[in-house]
Amino acid sequence: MASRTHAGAVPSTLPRHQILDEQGAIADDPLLSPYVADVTVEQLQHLYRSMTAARRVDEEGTSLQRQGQLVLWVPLRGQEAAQVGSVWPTLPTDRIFPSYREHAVAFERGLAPSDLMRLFRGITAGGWDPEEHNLNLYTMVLASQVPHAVGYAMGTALDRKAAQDAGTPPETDPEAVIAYFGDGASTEGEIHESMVFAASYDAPVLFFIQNNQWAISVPFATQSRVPLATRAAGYGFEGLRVDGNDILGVVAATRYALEKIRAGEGPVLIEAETYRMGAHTTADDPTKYRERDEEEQWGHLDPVDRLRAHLRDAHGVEDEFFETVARENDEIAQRMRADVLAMTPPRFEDSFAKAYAEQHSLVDAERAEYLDYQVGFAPQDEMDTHDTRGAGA
Amino acid sequence: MASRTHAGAVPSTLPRHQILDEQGAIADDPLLSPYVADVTVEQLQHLYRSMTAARRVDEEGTSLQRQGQLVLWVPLRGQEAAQVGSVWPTLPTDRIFPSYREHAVAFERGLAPSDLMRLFRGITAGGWDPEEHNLNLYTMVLASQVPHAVGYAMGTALDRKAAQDAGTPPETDPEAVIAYFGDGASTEGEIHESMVFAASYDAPVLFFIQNNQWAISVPFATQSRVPLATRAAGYGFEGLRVDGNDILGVVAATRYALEKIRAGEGPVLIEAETYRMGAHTTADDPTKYRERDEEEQWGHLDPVDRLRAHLRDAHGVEDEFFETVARENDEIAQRMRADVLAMTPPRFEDSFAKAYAEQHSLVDAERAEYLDYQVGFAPQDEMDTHDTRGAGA
Amino acid sequence: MTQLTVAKAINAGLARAMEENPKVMLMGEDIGSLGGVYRVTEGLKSRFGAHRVLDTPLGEAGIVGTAVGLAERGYRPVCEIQFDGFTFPAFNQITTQLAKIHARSDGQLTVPVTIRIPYGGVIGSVEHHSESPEALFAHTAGLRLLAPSNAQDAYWMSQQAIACDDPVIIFEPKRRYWLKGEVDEKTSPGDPFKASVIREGEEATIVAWGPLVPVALAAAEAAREDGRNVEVIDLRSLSPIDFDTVTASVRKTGRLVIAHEAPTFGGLGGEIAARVTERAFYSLEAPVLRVGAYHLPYPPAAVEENYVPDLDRVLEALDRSFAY
Amino acid sequence: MTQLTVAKAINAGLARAMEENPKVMLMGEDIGSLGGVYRVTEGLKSRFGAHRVLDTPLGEAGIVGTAVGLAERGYRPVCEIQFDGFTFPAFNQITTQLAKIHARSDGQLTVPVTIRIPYGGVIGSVEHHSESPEALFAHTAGLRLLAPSNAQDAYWMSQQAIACDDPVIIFEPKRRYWLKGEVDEKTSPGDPFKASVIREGEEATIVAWGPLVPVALAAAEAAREDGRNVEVIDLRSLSPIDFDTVTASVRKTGRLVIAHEAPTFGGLGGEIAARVTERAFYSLEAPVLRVGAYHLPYPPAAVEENYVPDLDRVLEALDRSFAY
Ligand SMILES: Cc1ncc(C[n+]2csc(CCOP(=O)(O)OP(=O)(O)O)c2C)c(N)n1
Ligand SMILES: Cc1ncc(C[n+]2csc(CCOP(=O)(O)OP(=O)(O)O)c2C)c(N)n1
Ligand SMILES: [Mg+2]
Ligand SMILES: [Mg+2]
Repeated sequence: MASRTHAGAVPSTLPRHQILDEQGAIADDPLLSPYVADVTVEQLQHLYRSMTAARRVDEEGTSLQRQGQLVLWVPLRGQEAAQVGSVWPTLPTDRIFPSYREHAVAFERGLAPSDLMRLFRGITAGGWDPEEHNLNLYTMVLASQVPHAVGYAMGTALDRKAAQDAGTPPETDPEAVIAYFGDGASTEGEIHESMVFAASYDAPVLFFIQNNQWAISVPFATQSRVPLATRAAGYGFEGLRVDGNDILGVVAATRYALEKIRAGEGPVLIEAETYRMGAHTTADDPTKYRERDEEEQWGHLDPVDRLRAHLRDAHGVEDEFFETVARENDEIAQRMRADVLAMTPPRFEDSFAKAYAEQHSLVDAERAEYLDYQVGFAPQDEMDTHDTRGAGA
Repeated sequence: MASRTHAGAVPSTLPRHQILDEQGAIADDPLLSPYVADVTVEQLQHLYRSMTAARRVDEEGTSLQRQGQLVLWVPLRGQEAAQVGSVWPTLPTDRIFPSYREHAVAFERGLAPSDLMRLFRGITAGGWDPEEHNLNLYTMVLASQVPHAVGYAMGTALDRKAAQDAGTPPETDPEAVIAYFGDGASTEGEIHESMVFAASYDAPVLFFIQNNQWAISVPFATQSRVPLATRAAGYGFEGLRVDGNDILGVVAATRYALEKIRAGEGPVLIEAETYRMGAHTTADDPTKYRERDEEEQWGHLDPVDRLRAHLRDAHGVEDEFFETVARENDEIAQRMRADVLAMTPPRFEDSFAKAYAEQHSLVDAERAEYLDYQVGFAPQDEMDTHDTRGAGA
Repeated sequence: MTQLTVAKAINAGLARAMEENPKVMLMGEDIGSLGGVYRVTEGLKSRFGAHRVLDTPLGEAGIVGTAVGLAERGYRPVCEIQFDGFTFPAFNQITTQLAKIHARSDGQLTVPVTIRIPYGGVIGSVEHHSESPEALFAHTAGLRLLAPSNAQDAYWMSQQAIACDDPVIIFEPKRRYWLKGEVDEKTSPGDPFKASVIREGEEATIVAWGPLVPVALAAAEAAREDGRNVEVIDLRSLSPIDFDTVTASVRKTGRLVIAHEAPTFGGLGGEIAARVTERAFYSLEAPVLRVGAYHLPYPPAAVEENYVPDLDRVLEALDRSFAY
Repeated sequence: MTQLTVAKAINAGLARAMEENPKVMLMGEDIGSLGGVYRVTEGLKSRFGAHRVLDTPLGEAGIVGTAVGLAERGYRPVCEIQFDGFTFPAFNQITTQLAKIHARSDGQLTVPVTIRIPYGGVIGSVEHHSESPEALFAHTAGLRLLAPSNAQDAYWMSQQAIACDDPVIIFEPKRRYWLKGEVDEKTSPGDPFKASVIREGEEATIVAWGPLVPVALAAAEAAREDGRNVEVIDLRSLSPIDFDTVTASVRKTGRLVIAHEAPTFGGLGGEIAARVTERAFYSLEAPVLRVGAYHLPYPPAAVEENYVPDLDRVLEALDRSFAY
């Protein structure tokens, strides 16, 4: 029923921005090129490092999961430019609200790869202190983090107003907030309410959509007839459509958006067109729903290959650099693996302290019951003989 | 905080359609005028009748509520052109999903005014058989009826496909569906999901928004920076912005939209810009939140006055016609009043038969308990002495 | 001491919280210029400014969802849901986000959001304006639920909810908004999560909350005329529930009737009955009896008084209890 | 008679319903080409076509909301919610619309929508993938709730839910999807809203449903080794609940333990305990005991087995019951 051709479709007139073309050559983009004119080769090398480190850690995540060391892993391969390019231009004071695949975003914010793995090892639903890197936790219920980002952004604006009212000199770089979500999540009603609220309150928030063409097995065409960036105009703010595998295009679009946002012009939406090269998660099998052909086609648009070509061709960066980076990345992955293997599960009784911030009579009572009950089971082994897990699953 | 000027706003470029101008003269609209070229003076008179009858019944509703004969009334004054103009072009086979203020829509579909009043008399949450006039029930949870409309429309398309597959000759006028909602409801997430689904499945549905400028006390500017018709482009379908107090403009826009929809081109959105001249409901006091000035300004744009002027000036319709209509409307209102006063409350015990379509053990048990319990209370009067209602409220 | 209606007491409580803490802010539909459809927030926008009293766009998920973000930023948002029946568009944000963020973050994030829900029936209104959905929130860990029944609690619980670092939902008994009562603005009445024995008795206990507390008191009065001495407990907090107070009472009286406006089936009465029976099994002279609404959607106004428990149904349950 | 897993039995049940009635259609995220993340709908899209097996856009409110409209048009949509924890975006449509339309229309509209929710924990997954929200739906009149625990029920209940003119939510025990069992495709097993005594006993009764039924049976087995003869009831229907069967059993055994995966507080166990205590007060040798999860958000996979009731906790409750 959800046909890909729609007789009544009104096509989008939004341009698609690109700065680094498929071969890694610079393509001029009148609006956005100025925003990356100052990017140095060292910075490009940094971006390359970040993208490839994320890719390497991602591979290690899949392998750890296969070995039973993680309960699940969510591959990001293919989306490195979209992620690194959008977070690199942020300031430490900006708050980031990821979805659940933004590993490269997290690492670029300074999170240690192993911190991220706690969640996927099944020992916490969080894993890091959101304040430390101004990086919120992953959120599994699609779209739910987006109104939080808008509210947080409203709060920064309120703080700014309070400071102004108090006569404090204005910050030079007002805070911005980024909300990440995917093409599938864009359909959730909470995304819409988020956009309405953001527009209404001029919230300093960037809606950053990674359109990786798939929501598990469902192709983008099921979610929308037109690029998602087109939606922004319906709320009266700007939407940009950018080649998401083009690191410079993403950096430029993000800088352009953040500039507007910091200037108090309210929300902006960026849709980065990219591709999920791997499985949705380690529990997924893409051969069930998509063609090898399509994967190969997108393989030619790989964001890492493209940046490598650009570094080589335009800046004469030599093999040695790439080899060194590969070695460093292996080390990062090995360290992460070692850290993961060393992680110990939490004690269940600690859960009782986490549900509420303040004392709670029922939780206290149940904690006491649990501890009492546990006393009946020492040693641990005895418990396991009664365990029914796996009987059915 | 929700300021009405937004530094970063991207204005809408959508034109505003109008055919009957503020003085009741014909203004040419290149796109839409052809759609009302064939409207006869008799038809205009019919439209006038419908609009004024609805207005008259509306007044009676307020008065009945004041006299304690209704639990609530929801005035429609000001929105007669938007309502009558959008439903008049429909076919009996089209299914209508109203919100809760669409009284003129309901009457034009053939519903007796008193049928509508059952709900407001507090004796049912429905009041009529949705199949009889292909008119769904009022829905109090804002926006909730809109996905139903989309699903129903998907169903008509599925039926059409099944008929085709079975070799049945195609209908000449494929069914269309209209979903009514307001400017306030447009913010609800379910509206967004409805639009995504409709676009994805090419559902033959018209989203008809009456933007009456207010959601209770909240002005339209809080919901959106731009006209709501602008949203349609973000889903890849057409959105039209029309003067909602211009009966011909609304008829033309609706005909245009229904033509596309019947042709299988999927959803269309119409935003009719109108004004709620009265209170939100009989429980509301608009003086708390809006200026007399604004009400007066919109008073000059009154849809009934405008059509009356047009009928007089362009078609030489004389006073006698208007006087006759006024008399007839009084009769309609009187009949409605009499019918309302004659309505008897339901028996509570009948509620037990309505919760489920099929036999239900708990409902059966509770019904029996209730009847048993009631046996202890004859006569009725004795019960009332223990009644605490009104103690607080 | 001041005489205030429940609505005015909430208003005063909110105002005081806003005065004392600049991070407290109000959000909701029509709460600003209009002062809310029940006028509970009347005057607060002009007093504290449009940046602290937000007339939001019309989306409940947006209201609660942005409140979560504001709370993470250090604010203490108080969201009004206009009517009980319109809480459900925000159900995902409340259940999967607001309730779980503290646990998800291993305690690193707190989200002190207060949600005010005018709730309950017998107000002669239309569909979705008379619901009692408290059980749908009590089951979810991470939330706290308060149900003031009088002006004093309304005044203080509003402030205590805001001051609490956990999310708190306040079920405001809308049919009692105009009930007047004494408010002691000086002395905080202590723990809001404790039940209160508001009438002592020896022969049976009635537990009620919110709008049914006056009904429970009236039933105890009526029972006294029949020579029965009935204790009444205003439960006050629906999550956590103060089982100690209820159990102690039942150990004394041996009989318990629980009355709530929500349908009996799956309502909080079951939880209370089960737990009290477990804790006071040998003290019970009769099974715990519940008086709630029927397993039907809230009916039209014309017949709502047959649906919601009233004095007679509570008395009838007492009689049944005494018959054991 | 065929041996099928629970997942395959549902698949076969859906297929048969689709064969027998062209108005039956499936809707959900990833249910088409992928066959659902649990492969429950595998092969149905290629067999019945994309117009009858809809890979929908990613919005749960949209899925249930359009299903309501399709039902009003005469279809019988079966919606899959991908995981228990993602039901909540559709909560408004389920609670205020789907459940109430029949009553709202004074019986003129029927909305035979089936919602399939793979539910429950102990699958070693991440947050929101292991919830047991049945109590959040049971409280709402207008809905029916089924919880198959085995392949035979999975096969038949799918079809019975679809055939029912009321909305039905099926809680599918996802950790038992690969549990094999006999399916009799010939004879319909009768009323799906009746509980089933799956093991007879005289000294105590255990009531369980869905994923905990095998645990309850194992507990009865273990108790037998201690010389205790325990009856086990598979509740099967969570709304309505077959109190007659449970009460009759308790009248016989005098002791009842209820086990469910959902948190105890506010869970369905309270409803059952309260009602059975009311109906079998003089038969009870001990208070009805409940074994559920704690009042905490579902914890990380590493410790989930301490959270969800297991054999030991059921046995411990039996012991406590016998100790009275
Ligand atoms: C509310 C909700 N519904 C369903 C799911 C199950 N689910 C997890 S990921 C996913 C697809 C998401 O697609 P998209 O938003 O494009 O992000 P991507 O996975 O492609 O990064 C689905 C359906 C969920 N997590 N939350
Ligand atoms: C989900 C939901 N939230 C809140 C309300 C309370 N409410 C009833 S009408 C209304 C304003 C609606 O405004 P709009 O959609 O513009 O329609 P109008 O009343 O102007 O016709 C509100 C907030 C509701 N009925 N449903
Ligand atoms: Mg995607
Ligand atoms: Mg309006």
